[in-house]
Amino acid sequence: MGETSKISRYLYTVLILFIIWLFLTGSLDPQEVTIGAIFALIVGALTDEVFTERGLGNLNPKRVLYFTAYIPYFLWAMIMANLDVAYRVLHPKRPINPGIVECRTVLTNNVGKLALANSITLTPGTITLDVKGDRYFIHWIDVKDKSVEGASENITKPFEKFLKVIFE
Amino acid sequence: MNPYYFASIALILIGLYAILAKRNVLKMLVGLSIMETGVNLLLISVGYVSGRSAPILSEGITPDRAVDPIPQALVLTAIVIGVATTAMALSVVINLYEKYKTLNVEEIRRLRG
Amino acid sequence: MSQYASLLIALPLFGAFFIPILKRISKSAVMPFLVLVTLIQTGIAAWVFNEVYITGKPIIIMAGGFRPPIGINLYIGHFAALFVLVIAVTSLLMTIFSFKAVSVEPKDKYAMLFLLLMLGATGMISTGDIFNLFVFMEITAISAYALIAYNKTGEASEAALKYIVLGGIGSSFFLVGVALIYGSLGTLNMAHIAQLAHLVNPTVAKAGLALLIFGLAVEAEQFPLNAWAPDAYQEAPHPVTAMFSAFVVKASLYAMGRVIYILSAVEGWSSILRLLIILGTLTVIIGEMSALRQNNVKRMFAYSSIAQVGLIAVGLALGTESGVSASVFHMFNHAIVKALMFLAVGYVAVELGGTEINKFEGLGKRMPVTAFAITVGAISIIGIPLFNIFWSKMQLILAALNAQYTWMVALILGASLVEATYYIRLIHTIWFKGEGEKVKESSVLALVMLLLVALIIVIGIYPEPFWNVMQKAGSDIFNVAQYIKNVPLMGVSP
Amino acid sequence: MVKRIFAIVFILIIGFWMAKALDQVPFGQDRMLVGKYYLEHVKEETGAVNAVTAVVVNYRGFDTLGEVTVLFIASTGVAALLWRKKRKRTAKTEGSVVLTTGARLLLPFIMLFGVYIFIHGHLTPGGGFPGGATIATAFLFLYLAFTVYEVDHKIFEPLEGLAGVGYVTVGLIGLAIGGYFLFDWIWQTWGIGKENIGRLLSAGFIPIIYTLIGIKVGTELTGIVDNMIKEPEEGGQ
Amino acid sequence: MSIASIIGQALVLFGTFFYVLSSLGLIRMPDVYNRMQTATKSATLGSLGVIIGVGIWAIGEVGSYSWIPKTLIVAVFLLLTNPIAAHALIRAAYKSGVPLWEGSIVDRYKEAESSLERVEEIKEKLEEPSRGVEINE
Amino acid sequence: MIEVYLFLIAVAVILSMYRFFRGPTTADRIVAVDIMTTLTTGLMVLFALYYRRAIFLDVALVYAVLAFVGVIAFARYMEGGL
Amino acid sequence: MSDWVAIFIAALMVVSAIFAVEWRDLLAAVVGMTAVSLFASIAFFFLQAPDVAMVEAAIGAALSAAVFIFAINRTERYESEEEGTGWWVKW
Repeated sequence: MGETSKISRYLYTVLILFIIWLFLTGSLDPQEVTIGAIFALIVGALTDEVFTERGLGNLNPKRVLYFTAYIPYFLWAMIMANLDVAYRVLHPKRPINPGIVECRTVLTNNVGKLALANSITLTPGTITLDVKGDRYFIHWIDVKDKSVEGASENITKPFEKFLKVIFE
Repeated sequence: MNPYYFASIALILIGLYAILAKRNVLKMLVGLSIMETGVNLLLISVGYVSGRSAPILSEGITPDRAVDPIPQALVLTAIVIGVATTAMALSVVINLYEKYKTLNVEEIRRLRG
Repeated sequence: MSQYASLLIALPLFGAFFIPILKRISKSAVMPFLVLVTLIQTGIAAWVFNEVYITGKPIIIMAGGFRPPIGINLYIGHFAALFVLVIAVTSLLMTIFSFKAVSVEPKDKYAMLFLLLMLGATGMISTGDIFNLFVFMEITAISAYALIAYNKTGEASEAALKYIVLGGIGSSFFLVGVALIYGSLGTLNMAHIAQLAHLVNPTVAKAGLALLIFGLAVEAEQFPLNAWAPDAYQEAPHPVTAMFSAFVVKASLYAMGRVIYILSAVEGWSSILRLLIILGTLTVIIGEMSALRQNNVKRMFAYSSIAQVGLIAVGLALGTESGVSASVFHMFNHAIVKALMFLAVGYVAVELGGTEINKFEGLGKRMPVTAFAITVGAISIIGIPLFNIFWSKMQLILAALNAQYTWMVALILGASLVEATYYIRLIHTIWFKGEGEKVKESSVLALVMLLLVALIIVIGIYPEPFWNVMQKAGSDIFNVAQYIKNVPLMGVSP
Repeated sequence: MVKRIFAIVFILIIGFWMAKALDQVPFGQDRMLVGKYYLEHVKEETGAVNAVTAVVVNYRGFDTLGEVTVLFIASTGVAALLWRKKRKRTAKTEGSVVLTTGARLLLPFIMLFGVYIFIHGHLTPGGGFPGGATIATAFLFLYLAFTVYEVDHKIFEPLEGLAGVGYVTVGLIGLAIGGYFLFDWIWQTWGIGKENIGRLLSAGFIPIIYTLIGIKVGTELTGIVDNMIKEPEEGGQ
Repeated sequence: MSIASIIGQALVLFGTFFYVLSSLGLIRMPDVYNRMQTATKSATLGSLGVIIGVGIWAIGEVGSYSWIPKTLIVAVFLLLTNPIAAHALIRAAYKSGVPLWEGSIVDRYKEAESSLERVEEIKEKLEEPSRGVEINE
Repeated sequence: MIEVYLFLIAVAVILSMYRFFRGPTTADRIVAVDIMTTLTTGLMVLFALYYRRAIFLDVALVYAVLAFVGVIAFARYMEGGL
Repeated sequence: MSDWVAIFIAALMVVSAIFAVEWRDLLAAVVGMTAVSLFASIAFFFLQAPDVAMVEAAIGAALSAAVFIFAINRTERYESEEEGTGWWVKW
């Protein structure tokens, strides 16, 4: 962490934007690529201040590797979550037991917190209500454990082991 | 009666009703907004030709397989004009509220004397 | 060369867009810049006027180089050339007045809105495309909303809100009318519509035309939709009031006339004319009756203005060429007189702090030039011979008699009588009541007022050359066949 | 209640009347007259694939100029009406860390989408207005996420004016080169891009004008948002 | 009917099924928090299915690979934004005072909030004198 | 086959409309609108394929972006963050 | 099929418009307006006007609603009308 050089951040932003542009246009026509590069440079100059804190450091191979591994894991969790939802919605008795619980996280990075919050929201029975420092307040549709440690064990731990490597 | 025509006339009339019968200024502006949507829908449905595609002549669409581009261009203009009117109206309403502390039209009339 | 007339549109736009940049350089340069832009605009307008009246041919501006039914054209014929000049001159005078009359911040925004109001009216008068008319109408209307509420008082906001709501209804109806006409003809160019008007389904055309008139009636202050006008006139900054009365209303009236006459080939067209006559008559009656009761002079003038506008609408709806010409003459005269009167009243309000009638007591001794200007304007509006409005009222009466609307003579005379009542009351208050110390009048404004007074009297004494011009302008609206011939239509036909 | 019944009766009359007229304009029929001409000649005359864009920018350029002006008036008018000596934002609740971080992450993407929309106006749906609106949305998002955020007026207002001046100037260059206001000099006089219709660098001045419109609309809408969101301070009347 | 079409259609069907499920959840759940729970997840997964499914289906149907990148962008964007929107909404609902369902068993957030408020009150009291000094300067 | 998907989406829209009309609090209505925007994005992508024109995908993209910011605006107003 | 779609969209649009006009909570009214805009956008999409659908989405769904919300934020949220809402919204 800490201060990364401005050039590194700028290059990282431009790179990401350029990739997004390629996806948007979906073609490799030299005209599109040229214009895309130009606009990526301009937009990058306008937004690199807010976009990233670490710059090219994000492209560390280990992080990329973990990120690639994280995607299928996450998708799997999501599908499980939806089956869980299907069960609760379609069950005639509506087996819910909701409440708001508190969790702790070891993540300190803001992007990491965002990723964790999004992951929590999309996975079984939980939705992030608020984040304050390292305290996550989570609306849980089926409260299994009211204590902070127990809830953390259930909700945040599974993701943290990936996110810690990716974002810390 | 075609459903789109029906919807656009209905939207125009609902908006008009809100403007004429409601007393709250913001509600009147919501009505105005709805009315504009109705008018835009009417224009677009006037320009539609059954079974034809959007007037963007790529991907093998020839001129005789495209709908009329003019109403679309007109509506593009009309929508932007509508939002400009709305923004103006709302800033006027904000000023009005600062002066009279109410949004009810009749109250305002009464307060003015 | 004639394409350079498009500077009439480009210049105010350029000026308005340039002001934010100018403001960064020097804030005090904004108002002089406004004068400069309106001055150049007046020059261009004078050149256009000269060009049109010497060659006798209208200038057709083709935007983007596409010929009319394909591209939008601006049609600066005899009428448009005349009124563009009126607009530019009035704006120039009102810019000078703005130095004194506008003190509320932010002035740079005021300058932009002022220029765009002028642009909108110019565009409305010169456009040859029915949707483009809508766009320019909205430019006028939205800048008018902002200018009315510009003083940020409660009453001003309320007046603006009224106008916005009515204007919103009006513009929606106008668009529905455009949709109907487009739906049955497939074109938006006015000349092209006129050319194809005999093909259109009469039900659709009548409904469309009625909706178009309804939409324009908001701006043109016709009866059911003119509730905003008195409030707005009273609360707007003084130069803006004068601009409203002088040309914004006139532009909408012209648009109304144009829209009506291009569809004159439609079956059952005269029923629409009758509708407009009824509306106009009601406008006159309501306007005059309300003016009688007012204690605020600016509001009184506003109602008087509404009444005159009603007369103009009646003249337009007579359906004869002389009626239209008389209307145009009345428009022109009324523009001059009302510009003068609102200028004078606004000046009084700036110096003495209000426009209630008791502020006018002893005005003849306190501000003699201004009082003289108001008096001349009032006498002129009543229709006393040797002043300009006499001739236009005369022509209106003649036209009405020609068109076999005898009762309209009674309407016009009755209106004049009512006007005489309240204007003479005002004149009496000014000259024979009250005392007060003398106020130093600004020499520039006095000069402007005297200029307008001189114009009124010149027209009153030598109406002939002006009447010739007006007849050309009137036939420009009335004679649709000529209009179609003048526009170089491309051969797109069903 | 009387007012309400009166309103309903009035509305029903208007509705009946409109419906009667619309009955004569059957839905879904081919009634194109000028539209057909546009569709048939759009490629050779303007180089744009998207006929709507060509109509908006080339054939009916005056409308678009007017439309830009209307938005400019709205932005100016809102600024004039809500002008006070001292104004600031008075938000009570700070956005949560999720929202602020999300705003940081999404901002460049949203802006890039806006750019993509307006630069491809002649090929795909979109153009200056949605593109500009998307860019304005990016700033709106910042305003929503951060309670102290404020755009830099010293840059934004002149930029807005500059884009407008640019648009008029492009039109005036057309007047000087081709003899008509808003003449498409790049396409019709210089003939740039004639060989690659359907690719990015074609369609004459449409991309240029749409870029200008996009910047202008973006800054104007942002200005409206900025003026609406800030409240006057106590005693700042 | 190529394989890509079949896979794509299956994905679309899967997605639309979750769409229905999400709206069912929207109706059946007792309070706004639980509704959001069920609706957001299923809608996000559903649109992921539908959108990527369309991208794959297009390979078979239209024969063009250029759909894939664009659909991917839309899908990723939805995947990124939907949870943020849901989070913002649920926070807004809580802060604007929408009550929890009476069957809810625990509300840690309220406890935390109230303790936080107390801390802030104390802080304000401590800060007040110093603030007065600032104004005097 | 497209009819089946269309029917399913229509059912989903009707169900969320029910919540939209009925919803006891405004928060419910906003949630319903949020879900409907997601459904609409899916619908637009689906019909882009039905019309066999990739250009319609752009509409869905812009729609997703803007509806998201609209929902955020509602949310931020409700929690008093404007 | 397209007939059914048209009827469906038209009905939803009209119903949302009625509700938007009749709700006393102005925030809900704005939500209703957004919904009208949303369905109008879908209607434009089906009427083969992608440009218009895009602009309607941009203006109607986000900016118009946002501007209305700012106005509500600076004025007041609830309409104080003495007459109750119509029977057709009071379930």
